[in-house]
Amino acid sequence: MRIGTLKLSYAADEALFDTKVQWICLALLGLSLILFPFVAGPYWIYMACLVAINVASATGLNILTGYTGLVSLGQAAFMGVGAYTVAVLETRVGTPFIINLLAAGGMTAAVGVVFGIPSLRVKGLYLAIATIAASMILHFVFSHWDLTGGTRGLSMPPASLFGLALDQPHKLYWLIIPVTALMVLGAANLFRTRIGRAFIAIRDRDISAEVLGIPLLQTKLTSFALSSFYAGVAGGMWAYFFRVVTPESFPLINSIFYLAAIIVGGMGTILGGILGATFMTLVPEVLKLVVGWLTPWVPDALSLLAPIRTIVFGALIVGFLIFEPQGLAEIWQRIRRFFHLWPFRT
Amino acid sequence: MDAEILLNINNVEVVYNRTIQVLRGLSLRVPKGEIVALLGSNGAGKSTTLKAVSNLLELEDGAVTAGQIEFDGTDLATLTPHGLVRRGLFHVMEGRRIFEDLTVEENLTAATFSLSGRGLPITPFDLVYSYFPRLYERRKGLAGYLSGGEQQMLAIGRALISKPKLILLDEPSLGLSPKLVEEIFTIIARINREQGVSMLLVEQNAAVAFSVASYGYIMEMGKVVIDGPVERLVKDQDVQEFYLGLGGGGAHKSYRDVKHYKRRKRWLS
Amino acid sequence: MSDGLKRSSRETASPILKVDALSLSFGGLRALSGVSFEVREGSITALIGPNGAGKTSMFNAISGFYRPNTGRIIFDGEDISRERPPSRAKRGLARTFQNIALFRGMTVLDNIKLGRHAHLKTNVLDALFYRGRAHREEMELRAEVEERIIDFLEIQHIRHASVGALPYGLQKRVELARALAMRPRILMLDEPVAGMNREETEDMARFILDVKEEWGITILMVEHDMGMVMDISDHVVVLNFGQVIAQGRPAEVQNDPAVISAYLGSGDLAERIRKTEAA
Amino acid sequence: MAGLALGAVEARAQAQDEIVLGGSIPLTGVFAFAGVGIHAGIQDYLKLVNDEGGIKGRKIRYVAEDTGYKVDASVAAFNKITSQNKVTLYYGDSTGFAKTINPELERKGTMIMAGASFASELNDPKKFPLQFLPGPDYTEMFGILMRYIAKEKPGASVAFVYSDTEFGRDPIAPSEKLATELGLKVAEKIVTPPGSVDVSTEVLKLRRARPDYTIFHGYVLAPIPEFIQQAKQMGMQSRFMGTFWSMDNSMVQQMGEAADGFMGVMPYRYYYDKEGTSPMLDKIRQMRPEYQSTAYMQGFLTAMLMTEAVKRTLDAGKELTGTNMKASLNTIKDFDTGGIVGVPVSIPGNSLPVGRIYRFDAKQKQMLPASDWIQLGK
Amino acid sequence: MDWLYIFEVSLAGLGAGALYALTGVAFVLIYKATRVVNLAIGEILMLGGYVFFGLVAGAGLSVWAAIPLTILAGAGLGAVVERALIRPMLGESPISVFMVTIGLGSILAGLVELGWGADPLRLPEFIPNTPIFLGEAYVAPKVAYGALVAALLIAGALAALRFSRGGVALRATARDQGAAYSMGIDVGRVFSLSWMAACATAAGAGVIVGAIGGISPTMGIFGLSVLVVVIVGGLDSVAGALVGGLLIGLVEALAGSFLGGEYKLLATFSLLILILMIRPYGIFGTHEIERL
Repeated sequence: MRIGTLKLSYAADEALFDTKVQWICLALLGLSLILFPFVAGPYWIYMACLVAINVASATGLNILTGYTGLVSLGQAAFMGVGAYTVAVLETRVGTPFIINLLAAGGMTAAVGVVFGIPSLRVKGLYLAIATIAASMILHFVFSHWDLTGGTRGLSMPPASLFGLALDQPHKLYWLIIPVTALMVLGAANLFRTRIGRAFIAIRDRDISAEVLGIPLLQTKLTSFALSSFYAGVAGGMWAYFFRVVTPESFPLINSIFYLAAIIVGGMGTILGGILGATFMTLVPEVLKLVVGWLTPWVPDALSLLAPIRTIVFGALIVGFLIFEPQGLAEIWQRIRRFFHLWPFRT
Repeated sequence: MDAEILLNINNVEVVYNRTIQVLRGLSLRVPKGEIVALLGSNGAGKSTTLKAVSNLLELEDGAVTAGQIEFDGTDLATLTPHGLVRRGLFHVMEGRRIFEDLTVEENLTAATFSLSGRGLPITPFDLVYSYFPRLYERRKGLAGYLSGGEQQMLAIGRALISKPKLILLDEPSLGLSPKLVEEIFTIIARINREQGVSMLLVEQNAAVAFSVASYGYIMEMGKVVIDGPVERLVKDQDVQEFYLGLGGGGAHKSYRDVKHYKRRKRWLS
Repeated sequence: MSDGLKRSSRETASPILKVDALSLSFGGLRALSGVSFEVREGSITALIGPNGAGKTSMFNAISGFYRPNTGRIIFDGEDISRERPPSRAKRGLARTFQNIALFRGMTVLDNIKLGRHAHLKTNVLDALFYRGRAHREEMELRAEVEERIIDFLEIQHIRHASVGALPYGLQKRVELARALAMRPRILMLDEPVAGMNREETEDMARFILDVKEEWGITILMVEHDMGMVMDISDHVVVLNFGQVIAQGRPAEVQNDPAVISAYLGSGDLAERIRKTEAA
Repeated sequence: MAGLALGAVEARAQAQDEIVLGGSIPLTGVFAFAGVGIHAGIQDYLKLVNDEGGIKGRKIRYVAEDTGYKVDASVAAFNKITSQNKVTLYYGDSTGFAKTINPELERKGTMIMAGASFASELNDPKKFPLQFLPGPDYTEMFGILMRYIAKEKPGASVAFVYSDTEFGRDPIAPSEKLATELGLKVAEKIVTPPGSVDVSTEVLKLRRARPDYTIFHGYVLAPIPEFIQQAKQMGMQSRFMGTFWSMDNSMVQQMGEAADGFMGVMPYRYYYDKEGTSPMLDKIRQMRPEYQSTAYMQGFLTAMLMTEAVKRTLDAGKELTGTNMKASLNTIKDFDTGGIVGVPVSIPGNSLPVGRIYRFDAKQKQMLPASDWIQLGK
Repeated sequence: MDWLYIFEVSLAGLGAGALYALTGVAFVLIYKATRVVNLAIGEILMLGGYVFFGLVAGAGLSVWAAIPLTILAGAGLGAVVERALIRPMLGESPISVFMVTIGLGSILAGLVELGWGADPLRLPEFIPNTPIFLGEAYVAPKVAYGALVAALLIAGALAALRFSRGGVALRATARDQGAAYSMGIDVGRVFSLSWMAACATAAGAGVIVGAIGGISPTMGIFGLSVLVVVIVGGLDSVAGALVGGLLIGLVEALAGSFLGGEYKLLATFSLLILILMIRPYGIFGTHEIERL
């Protein structure tokens, strides 16, 4: 049964986390994120960082696709812009990583706006295809420009904080997790204000949005810029994490991955981006483990891994779209509702 | 209404999007060989009634939630939209809905699918052309380039192809000049008489509808409010008032006089 | 207020909206030809006519979706024919849609808040951090929406509900609420009571009257419910085949032969069909 | 979830004296054919070593991850494997990977690395102090081919056909220079996108250049056979040549008609090569009765050279650091590979500059030697 | 300027373009009837190549028996996909359906890799390989015969759409589903048949494409070029697919030979962006007016 839901001020009613229980959960989550690196093994810290980077990027794509309804298949390429920006700044200029990350976001936002311009003329599928074109063109630039190191790409030194090199996942963890948390919080805030509402309005019915005084192009480009900013920062973190940036690091399939992540997680909910990115990042790892267990019995089990991963990836997209179009976030809500009523109704 | 009943709509309710109720217990009948007019203001549910009959509601996220519709003795709920057409129930939809990028002839060809599975031969389109000679002249042209009146003719012509028992006609006069309306309704009457086809005619133009129909229903808010043979309806003074609200009379309560109620409540969820 | 008084005030008030010889066609099909009429400040003006007469096209032209081929739209003395919908909205032109254009993915509250979009100033950076201006603006907006609009339209109980799940009548009311949040000078209602039963229609009629009288907002509406139109409008414009065939006070329009024939069809025509038939 | 945690624990409970050979192996993707062979070769050699008690009693454990032949996946695998194991030896799968991981390798300083790449740039002990190539680099391969050409037909014109990848572009610039030195003419350079299917336009370009020899580089199989076939149909007389990765017997056989006369450079002996004594080849044939690819030989030899470096380091009583192992590796002189390479080998710098020209014989369906073993720099 | 060379390159480009066009027609067929943008078309084409390979190399059938079987298998796949994946998505947003096809593509690519491995394979030779010369210009025989077959099939598809009763049903359904139902057209069957026809065509195209360049699990990338083709031509226009296919083939060939192979994709996708900006609905596509 839900308790403590009576609210007496507008501020309380507009808060992101509005019940005591939610605050407790949030505190627990925060605490466990802080304690995590002290108890988990290196592999888990490694995975946590990877998940966080993907959460940041998926949240960005969710702003654009889930909330604004503009489908993009360019998120990975945009991450590439951010990663290269960080790599170039780190190797050639040597600016501190916070500046580099912000620059990565800014640069990517600018690129995103340029490739968002077709949204002036086209939407829906056509836009999705335009973003495919954008990622092809970006890939070409990455692999043929001297500044980006051509097909070889760039490798870069680790980020450093007060002279300490953040060269291991358990050190980078303290950079990646807070940045991602901030970004997710920012996205959640966004949808409490006019900007976020305008995005949703455009998604739901762009014509009536116009009647309400929402300029379509400007708002769509804002969404593109924001989403790309997120991709850029995520790409920057990616660069610090892998310290190698190559054109092949950001293929089209990764863009599909992020789109799949928000579909599986739940389009247009902040929680969806988090759950989806986490789930989709962990599934291949779980598969790897399963295949590892099979190795003694199935010859060449390892070589089956890639095709199985590809199949499962496709099947997850198809399965969620057909059977659970609202995604994991909806499943989560269902569980929550169940416990709100529990034990009075089961 | 002693003739054999071809279409029997019984207490039907229709809801769109699971929220908006449009039909609220509508009943009507179409006897064999006759034209029945269904009149009513906009939003009364006339088009919805026709779509419910031809099973096309689903395409617009609508559903029959109660009641029963029988055509020629069969419960319609068991039939697919195209299966229904192939049993001789043809719906000429509002706005004509011709295939604009097909030629006139191809539009008629499309309608021949209504003959599938009925053991009826696909005959040349002579019958259609005999009613609408203008279509013959333009048979090779794209239907999209036809004038509004010609498009309406084509829409009715497609119905003729299907050798129907019952045609549902949705606002054939819509957007047409009086002269064209006259022409088309004259032909509608001829088709009814010569081919023995029954028709359920939805119209806003009551006078024109009454000129060809034998029986009329007037609906408002999703149900029938008045019905009767046309001769009687025409003479009925209430008819105009009731469904157009023109010339307020009787115990009419003005909307201006509705009372205000105000409540105040301060908690937020 | 007596009838006489009201009439004189209506005639002295200046037109807030003027449609001047407007023509509009789509690929050769004429939707409007040379339509002119005026909406006086503080009035309720109704636009009526049979299906396909061009009423919704007229609305779309006024709100800026369609660009007229010829003619002008003058709002508050300025020609706005070339403006995009958002800038028209900023000037105080609000509208609702025939088939309800609410944002189904949002709550009632957020839908209403959207009405104020153009008047708020929060930028992206404020929004991400939700501090300072963003927070202040949101709280002020919330207070206004709650205390003026939600109370007025009596939709407190559904403020957190998702719009998609609401019954039709309430959705219509929420759409009205959203339009009011725009602080409009003129409110265009496209079939505000279509599909409503008598009771819901009564509620809506009262809201419309209150909006005019208490909020001082001019109203232009398209409506088919003649009962309501005739009861609450100050001025009625009748369209048929994209042309104005009559306009005036409800009582005048009601008895205009052209209007009766447009709605009922001409008796002559029916007569002729019958004759050909008999022959 | 419990299983996942178990995996992590397992990784930390690694035996202290074990030596770990990590690998970013392309078991899937466009390079899978090679990866599978390499994987088996490494495993087989380590099995031989471990069966004999390991190196000074220390077993060698092989930890590999599939990369799909993608640089970022290779890097991810590297990060993952090295963060969970104390890795001493590493096998990398591509030129891109070898180049990009180098700074990290130097920073760590705990391992030496070799791999599937024979990139020329890697053959520089100053820039890549902890890596080596278990064969000649690509430029050296081109060199061996062009020396052969210069001898057979002085002043001949040559065309380079290569893929638009790090792998493909690697030897082109230095080889152009070398061609001039050798008095050969580079008639045309054709870049194709990797994995391209329809090469009709490229063939037209090739025909216009009318080269006496065409060297393909940066491919595994496609689109070489299509190239050759169309070129032959057009009546071109060019001789077609390839570098290591397109020289495997089964690959060449797949070229069908186009295979006849296809030539290339190969640093190892083929599985079926019975010439002379070759104890290691015998062991391989014993373990695996069916044909093993040249990629297998590459993996096998890499593991052999790596363990040799470890052995020599331990023998010298030194710690297993990258620098120490690399120094031990460079002490390898006239080393007998048990017949994997036809002559005793030395690793003076980063590569093993030896190779031989083979030509495909359509009747025997085998690659047959067309030259003697050529040792560069000797 | 070497005109002969340009001519030869253009011919080669047009030959490749004919295959783009053929696959594009398959794409358009599905889009026209069901409004589904089928991004899995490249993978279906790939599967066609593999099925053919399996029948010939695996089951030992003769080439001429394998081709019709492959096409049949394509039709079967189309029927299954339509019924199992597309029908349940009726009424969902086009983007969701589009993503379903992406998922399908991934599944098919995985299955092929699982079955036949990741290595590229070569199809058995069955196209005559006597060189063809148009005047002095050489055309690769495989490309020439492939283009010829593609041309015949496209002509057949155009004729069927234009003149057959089924073609009328398909075009009617494409124009207005509701109205098609009211004509007695079994819209579900039209959907199903169009998927079958399209997948059969794609599978057939896969055999030709595979015969020219070999088959591999990454062959689905062909679908991306086809996507460009149909966007340029107009998603719902068969004629557009034809013109778009030839145009893209030509652009790729010219870009490839005068700029270098790495510029092929760049050229086509830049063209795509350009077309989207100036003619968003393609050269021949229908511009749909949005209703309020």
